[in-house]
Amino acid sequence: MSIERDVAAQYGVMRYSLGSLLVNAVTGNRHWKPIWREPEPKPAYDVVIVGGGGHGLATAHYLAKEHGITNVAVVEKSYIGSGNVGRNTTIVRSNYLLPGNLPFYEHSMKLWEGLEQDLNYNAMVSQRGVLNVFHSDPQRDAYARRGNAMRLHGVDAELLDREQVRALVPFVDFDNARFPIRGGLLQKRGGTVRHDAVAWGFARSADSRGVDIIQNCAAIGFRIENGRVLGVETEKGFIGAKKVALSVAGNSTRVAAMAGLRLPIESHAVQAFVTEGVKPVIDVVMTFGAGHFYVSQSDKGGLVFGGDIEGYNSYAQRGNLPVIEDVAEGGMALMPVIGRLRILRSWGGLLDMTMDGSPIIDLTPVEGLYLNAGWCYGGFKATPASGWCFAHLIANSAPHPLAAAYRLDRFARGAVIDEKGMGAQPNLH
Amino acid sequence: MRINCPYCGERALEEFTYRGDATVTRPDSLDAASEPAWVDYVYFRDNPAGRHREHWHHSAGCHAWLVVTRDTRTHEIVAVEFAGKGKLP
Amino acid sequence: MSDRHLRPMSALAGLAIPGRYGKAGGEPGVTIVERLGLGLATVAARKGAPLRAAVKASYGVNLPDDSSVGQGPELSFVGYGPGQWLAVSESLANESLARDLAQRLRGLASISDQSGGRTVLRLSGPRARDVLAKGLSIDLHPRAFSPGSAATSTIALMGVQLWQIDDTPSYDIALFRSVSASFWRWLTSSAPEFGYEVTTS
Amino acid sequence: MTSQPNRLAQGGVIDRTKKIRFSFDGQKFTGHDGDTLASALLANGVRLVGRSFKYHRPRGILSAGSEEPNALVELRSGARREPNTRATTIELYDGLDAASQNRWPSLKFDVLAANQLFSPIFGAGFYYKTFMWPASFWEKVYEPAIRRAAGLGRGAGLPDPDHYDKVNAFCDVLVIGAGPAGLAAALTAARSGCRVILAEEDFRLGGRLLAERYEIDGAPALDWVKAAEAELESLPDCRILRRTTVQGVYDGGTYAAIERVNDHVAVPPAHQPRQRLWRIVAKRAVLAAGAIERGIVFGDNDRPGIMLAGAVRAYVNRYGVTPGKRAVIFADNDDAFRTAADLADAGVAVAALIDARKAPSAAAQHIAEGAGARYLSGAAIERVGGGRGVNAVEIRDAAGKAEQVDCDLVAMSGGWNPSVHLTTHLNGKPQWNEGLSALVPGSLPPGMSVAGAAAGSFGLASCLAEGLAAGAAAAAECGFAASAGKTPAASDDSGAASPVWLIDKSRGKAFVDFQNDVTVSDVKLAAREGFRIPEHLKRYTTLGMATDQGKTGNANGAAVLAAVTGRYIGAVGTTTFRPPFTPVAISAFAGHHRGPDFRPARLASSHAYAEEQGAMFVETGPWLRALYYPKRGEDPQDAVNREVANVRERVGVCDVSTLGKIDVQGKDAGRFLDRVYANTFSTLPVGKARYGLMLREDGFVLDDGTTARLAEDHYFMTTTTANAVKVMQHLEFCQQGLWPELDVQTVSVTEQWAQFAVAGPRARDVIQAIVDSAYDLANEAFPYLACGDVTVCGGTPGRLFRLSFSGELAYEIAVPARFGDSLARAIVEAGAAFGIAPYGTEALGVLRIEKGHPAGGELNGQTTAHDLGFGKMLSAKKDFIGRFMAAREALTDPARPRLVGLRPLDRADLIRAGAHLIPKDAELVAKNDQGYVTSIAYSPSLGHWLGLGLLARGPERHGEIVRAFDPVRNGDVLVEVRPPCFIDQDGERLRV
Ligand SMILES: Cc1cc2nc3c(=O)[nH]c(=O)nc-3n(C[C@H](O)[C@H](O)[C@H](O)COP(=O)(O)OP(=O)(O)OC[C@H]3O[C@@H](n4cnc5c(N)ncnc54)[C@H](O)[C@@H]3O)c2cc1C
Ligand SMILES: NC(=O)c1ccc[n+]([C@@H]2O[C@H](COP(=O)([O-])OP(=O)(O)OC[C@H]3O[C@@H](n4cnc5c(N)ncnc54)[C@H](O)[C@@H]3O)[C@@H](O)[C@H]2O)c1
Ligand SMILES: Cc1cc2nc3c(=O)[nH]c(=O)nc-3n(C[C@H](O)[C@H](O)[C@H](O)COP(=O)(O)O)c2cc1C
Ligand SMILES: [Zn+2]
Repeated sequence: MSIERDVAAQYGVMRYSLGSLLVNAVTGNRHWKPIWREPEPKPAYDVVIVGGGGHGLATAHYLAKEHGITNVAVVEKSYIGSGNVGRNTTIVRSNYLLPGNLPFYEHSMKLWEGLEQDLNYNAMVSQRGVLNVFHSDPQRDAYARRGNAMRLHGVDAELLDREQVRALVPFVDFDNARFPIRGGLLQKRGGTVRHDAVAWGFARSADSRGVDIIQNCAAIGFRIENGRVLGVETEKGFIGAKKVALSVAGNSTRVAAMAGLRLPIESHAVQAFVTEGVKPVIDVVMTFGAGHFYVSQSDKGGLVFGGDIEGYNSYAQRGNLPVIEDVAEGGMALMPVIGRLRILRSWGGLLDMTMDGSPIIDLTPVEGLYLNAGWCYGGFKATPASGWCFAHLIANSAPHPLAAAYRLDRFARGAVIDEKGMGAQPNLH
Repeated sequence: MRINCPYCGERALEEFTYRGDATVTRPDSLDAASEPAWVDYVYFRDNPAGRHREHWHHSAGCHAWLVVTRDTRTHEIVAVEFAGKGKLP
Repeated sequence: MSDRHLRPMSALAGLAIPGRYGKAGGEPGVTIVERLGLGLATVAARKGAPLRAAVKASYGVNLPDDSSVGQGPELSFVGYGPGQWLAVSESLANESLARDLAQRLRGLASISDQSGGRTVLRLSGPRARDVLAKGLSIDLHPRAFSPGSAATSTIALMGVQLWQIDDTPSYDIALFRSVSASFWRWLTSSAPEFGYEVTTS
Repeated sequence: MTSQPNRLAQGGVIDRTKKIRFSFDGQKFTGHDGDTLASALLANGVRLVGRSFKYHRPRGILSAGSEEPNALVELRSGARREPNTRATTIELYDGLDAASQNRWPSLKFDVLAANQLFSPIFGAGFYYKTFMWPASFWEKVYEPAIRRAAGLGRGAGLPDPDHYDKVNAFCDVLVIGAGPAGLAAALTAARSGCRVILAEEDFRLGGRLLAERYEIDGAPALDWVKAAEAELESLPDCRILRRTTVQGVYDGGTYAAIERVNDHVAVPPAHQPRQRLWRIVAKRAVLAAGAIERGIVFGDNDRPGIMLAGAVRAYVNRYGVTPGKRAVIFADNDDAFRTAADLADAGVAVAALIDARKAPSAAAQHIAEGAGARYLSGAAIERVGGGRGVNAVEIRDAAGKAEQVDCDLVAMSGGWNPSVHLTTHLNGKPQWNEGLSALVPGSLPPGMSVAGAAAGSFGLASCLAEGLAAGAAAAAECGFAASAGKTPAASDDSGAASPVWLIDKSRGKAFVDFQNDVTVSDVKLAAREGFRIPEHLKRYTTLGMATDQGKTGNANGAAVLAAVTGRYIGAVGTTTFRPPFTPVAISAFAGHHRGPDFRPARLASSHAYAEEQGAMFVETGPWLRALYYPKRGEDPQDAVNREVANVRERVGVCDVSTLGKIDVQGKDAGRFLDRVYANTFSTLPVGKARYGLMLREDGFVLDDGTTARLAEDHYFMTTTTANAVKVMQHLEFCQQGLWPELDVQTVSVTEQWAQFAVAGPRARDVIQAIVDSAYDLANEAFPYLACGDVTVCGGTPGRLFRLSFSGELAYEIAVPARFGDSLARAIVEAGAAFGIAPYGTEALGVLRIEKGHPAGGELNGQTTAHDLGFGKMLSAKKDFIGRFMAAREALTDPARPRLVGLRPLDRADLIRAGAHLIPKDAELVAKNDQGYVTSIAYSPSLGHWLGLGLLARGPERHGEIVRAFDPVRNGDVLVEVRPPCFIDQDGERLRV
């Protein structure tokens, strides 16, 4: 704590509190300081993290806070938060099925629960509950299997019948549906987190601990000598590093290729949508079980929703019309009360789809080069745990137990973590 | 996106089903030494940003499997041909 | 053995009821009739077999290489894929078409009877194009699609094979039997704007 | 109050003979045909229309188009209520009923206006810095309060009652926008004979020409518009879409447009949609979307009565409405000062022309004289008087002298921004143009060109010229002979602005983004805190994130950011425009596909019969299948028990037509099947069927089913209902992609055959009564797994298979689907003597579980052949899909969960699918989780529940007692591990 203050003082970070808010208000808000510096890269660091998204910034935060490694740079090709952390539908949950995933995502959930205090930044972690509705007996049993797995891992899960679902979301179509709702799986601790604030909060905290956050500085190559990484070539010149950590989400294969690595990953686009702001409509996060539609309402009042991924390799960060129609159809089938609400914006992100739908946190064949990738469309909820485990891996060159299943060699061995049972077909996960 | 099927002509995206990288070739499963080749074939991809040769199925049309050459940054399609030996029967 | 003979049943039984619907007054924008009793069969060419010649010889039809209709006296071949056609016939009704094809094209093509598996509707009238445009994403403008043109596509998420008959315009649409009722719901929610008539011939 | 006090006696394109009654906040007004709600409100002297998002500031009408940030209302009521609807785009219709939003208790007196006092606290991003203590308070206290305060209007809360259409349209040239440039482009393109679609957002063609007093060829510009409209109407392949906004640009020349077919009436007429989604495929597109005016950033610039100059001209010239009695013009470009002339000619007093530019403008000066108004250059408005509407402004002139001028209307203009939105949807980046001080189109979507104000050409003559040229060029690129022809005569003064972005000496809140209440101090604060990149500024302050997407605010925002960070505006960059161009109702994208029409329903040919029998149906994938056939008063479980017992003791019939059916033909058909199945089929004799297992290439199980050999070169394959489509696609890939050299043809015949399972000890009796007597069905002649063509009921061609899913003596009989209904009835009739009863999928499930056949619950994509006890089926002799990867240790590890049968130790107990399997005395924690229950059934035959499950080392543990733990349903029962098959292990019954 006291060390924290010193560092804070040294880097001039301000603690946020109602007090500081009022004091600044009366002094015309003239004394707020930048929440991160804009440093030029030093010649070398102990660790260079490539990618200033949620995971990269969280990794920097935990490296500094949990492992005392502060001689760290995060190089980001655009502005921090420009990637998926800033364009996702913000759902956090730990309602996973397989043992390889459950403990990891539950740890993430726990870190979310303490995040504001940890960061002294309000990321608006909102545990409003995540409800997945089902429409048939087999689907119910599959959710029961999942719910039971969660409970065995000490994760909260409730299986609701039709009437319990109705009580929770009375505006949903129960009477005129092609696929009537038969019940749902509810994780009350699940919810949403303000996406941008996650990037900013971790960045502010990392910066305050001495981490250099360098924007508009894409990694364009690696210096590797006899199997060991020596540093990163960037748009701002060479930056030496004892260790280099990749956390570039949708661009993992491109960046890894610079180090001569080939990955079990395809890049896919997925869209999201937001409607005009309206007074509260829906209080939980909800997922349709008979189509591609999931929705929550942002604190600003917009319904934020998404659907299926585009389905073809893409780096374009945008989508096409069929998915938009498919999503709207799903929305109208589930809750026709939203029909006259208007979509004000749609956008796309760039997903790292792996061959089994689960992520990779591992060492690479290149000594000193670490990989964090393959988060598919579910890595926002993973942000804190991913940073936590990746920091551990970087600090100790050994996997964190919670991420022990996320090794690269699992594909060759066949020890895949395939929640959906879709096989080696990334666009189906 | 619209794909110009060599049989049906130009059709809307929703008529097609995507499979993925068309440059990988299936090894011989009877050859015990082919393990690395198999792992590569089933799991590993170049995933280029740029020209990509990929399999699409015209599932709502003629049911032909196609090899489409497409730029993954712009979605511009530069070539479409039949899969396999690319011939009509 | 049971003495009762099996009676065929249309998948639109109880749905396609003759009458005038939707916008009242004037010409109906589109007229809808189900074509019953057609012989339908898929014809898939065997590798390297001289199918073309045989079809010409036995049916007097030039097999189309593209998705168009090869018209003959007793039947027509509607191209729906490379080396694949849907044979359609009035005279060789129902199963008899597949049987006939199997005999005359033995070893040259693989034949599958589809006479029970499709509902075939004929849509004709001045607004037929406008009705179809609500579900079919294929350009039916005379410059792009004319009598004898054919296409395999979807209408409102349902697979269809469609070919143009004449300039009225009239189109025959073959859909999978099991979705007939859903298709009818789409059709009867898309056509009323123009006024439509359901007839039996 | 007198009706329409601010309506001019003549002028404008409205029909004064048609009076239209409407109400706003319960008060009754009248307007005219051709009005928007905004013009009608102004005509009636209504200036205060809404309250702002955060500070609840009084807001009026800023613009006259879809860029409106302020005048948002709740339109209509009940199930048709539409929140946040722009008064400036609502066409007036009789009985229109609108209400203001985000105010309480009333629009005039709004309690939350007090928020303004706390604005220093409610500055940009304040919520990131607080509400953190105590942690538990966020969901319970802070968030609900924030959510209630946020969001402007209220949704309907009821299902949308209207109908929506989708239409596919194709053309050579799509012209977006019907102002001078668009009309000109459409003319040259359409004249060439190519197919043209002209889409116009407004309900009238003409664009700015409707709002201005321009002349073309010496006559009023609207004459030219009328002529152009008439000519376009007369051209056969030109389609004009009014009230149609092109919302998005997508790949392959695809454009999404929304036509508001019936938003200008109270309720859509019978048989008519409310809106239409046009999916337009165009070879070429001409973007002629015009330009959007921006305001000036000064204190209290959001007061009702302060409007965009172009909008003021629109209200005067197009609607014959005077938005005020005494006006002041505040602008930095000559174009805007023309407003003074228009106002003066309309009888509005013009107090002053305040030119923000240092250098005096002769043109402006001249206009001022004509309007009898003072002209001050290098001057600025520094203070605005009036609370709910401007009543005076304080002006500081070049010399620094301040004076107060009374006025109730301020027409402001900071210049124009070309409407570049649609040029950016495919990742195109607009470029800063110093001359115009605005962003102009950069790289364009393939096939798109830009003309007129959208391209940054503000002179009318150049708009016309560019339009004509663009239309001709587009047509030519589509292969049509087209010429631009000569450009009609028109003025060409392009009043480009030399902008004065920010009046920072001014007092009061200076708004950059009106709707989201983003002020200059918010931008300053954000910059101070490090949010200096426009994308960061946007996200931190929400600048440009409201329903207008910053159409009027973004440019000023970037300029202020540049100013406060001391950078050149061209260098600070910009944010990204995304579809849609204006907000689009979700219903419009869904169209027909909602409620029961969300997805098509596939019905088996015996559906009608099953309905008559009172069957309950269940959704299985795309199909609706009979679940069970309850007798009157019979509860579901009893019905299923009865159906199962009837199969075991007598005979039952079940429609199994939903199974995927595939004809596999050709001389290499056998070899082909050997490669797609894990086991061998080339050796299968004609007239026989065999169970087959398919793997994915990664070694896991894909699907299973029986395949019969009907002839040397003809196999008939069946797949599971769930995987029918997937398997067909897989076969086609293998055949076309992997082994094109094989002579094999695959055709789906799922729809062709109605197929019924007839199962039970008396099955042969029933089948014999159905199949024509020519066929010998004696056990020896037609043994288990035999198959062949038959005729039924006196000549109908059919196929007979002796297959058994139930484990009883059983057949599957198939006829062409159009006989399915009839055959179902015939079977039941013929079976009556033997006690036949139809059974549904529920009983089907029970029967197969009693027999231990894996199905959906076990074939879940996560299991291997070895898990399901099919390890021995994997042929070692041949190559087949999945062979290599299936052999990997991780897939054959005996410790994997493998298929077992389960029955409750206490036979009265209920087992549930989804329960996890845990050693009897082990602690109930994850590390002891050894598998789970995949399927369950109540077995009437055995008189207790039983199940199938996947259990670690299962086959080695028969006889062991484990726990089926089901906490989510409070289930926890002891079960005995057994072999999967519970009935007739040796399979004698199915062979009799
Ligand atoms: C539309 C959408 C909806 C989603 N919804 C959810 C959800 O509801 N719940 C959930 O849990 N997950 C969701 N996700 C997934 C989640 O957003 C991602 O898995 C997660 O954000 C990825 O981790 P990240 O934040 O580090 O990625 P990013 O934020 O993308 O960070 C990667 C960064 O690396 C940078 N970079 C790339 N290449 C280079 C280079 N060469 N040099 C330097 N920097 C580089 C990028 O610019 C980017 O800033 C969604 C994703 C999308 C697109
Ligand atoms: N002198 C100046 O400073 C100045 C500045 C701007 C414009 N102008 C004048 O305005 C006119 C510009 O002519 P123009 O034709 O280029 O533009 P315009 O503004 O006259 O017409 C554009 C039309 O496009 C429509 N539109 C915009 N976006 C659309 C969309 N997404 N879908 C469908 N329709 C859409 C608008 O409703 C409008 O009718 C000229 O008369 C010009 O002199 C002058
Ligand atoms: C949870 C969430 C809520 C959003 N809400 C809004 C919104 O209310 N208004 C808006 O204009 N954009 C909203 N956006 C979208 C962003 O403006 C932006 O499109 C997105 O971050 C992607 O960035 P890009 O469009 O600049 O590529 C939201 C995005 C997210 C992830
Ligand atoms: Zn095709």
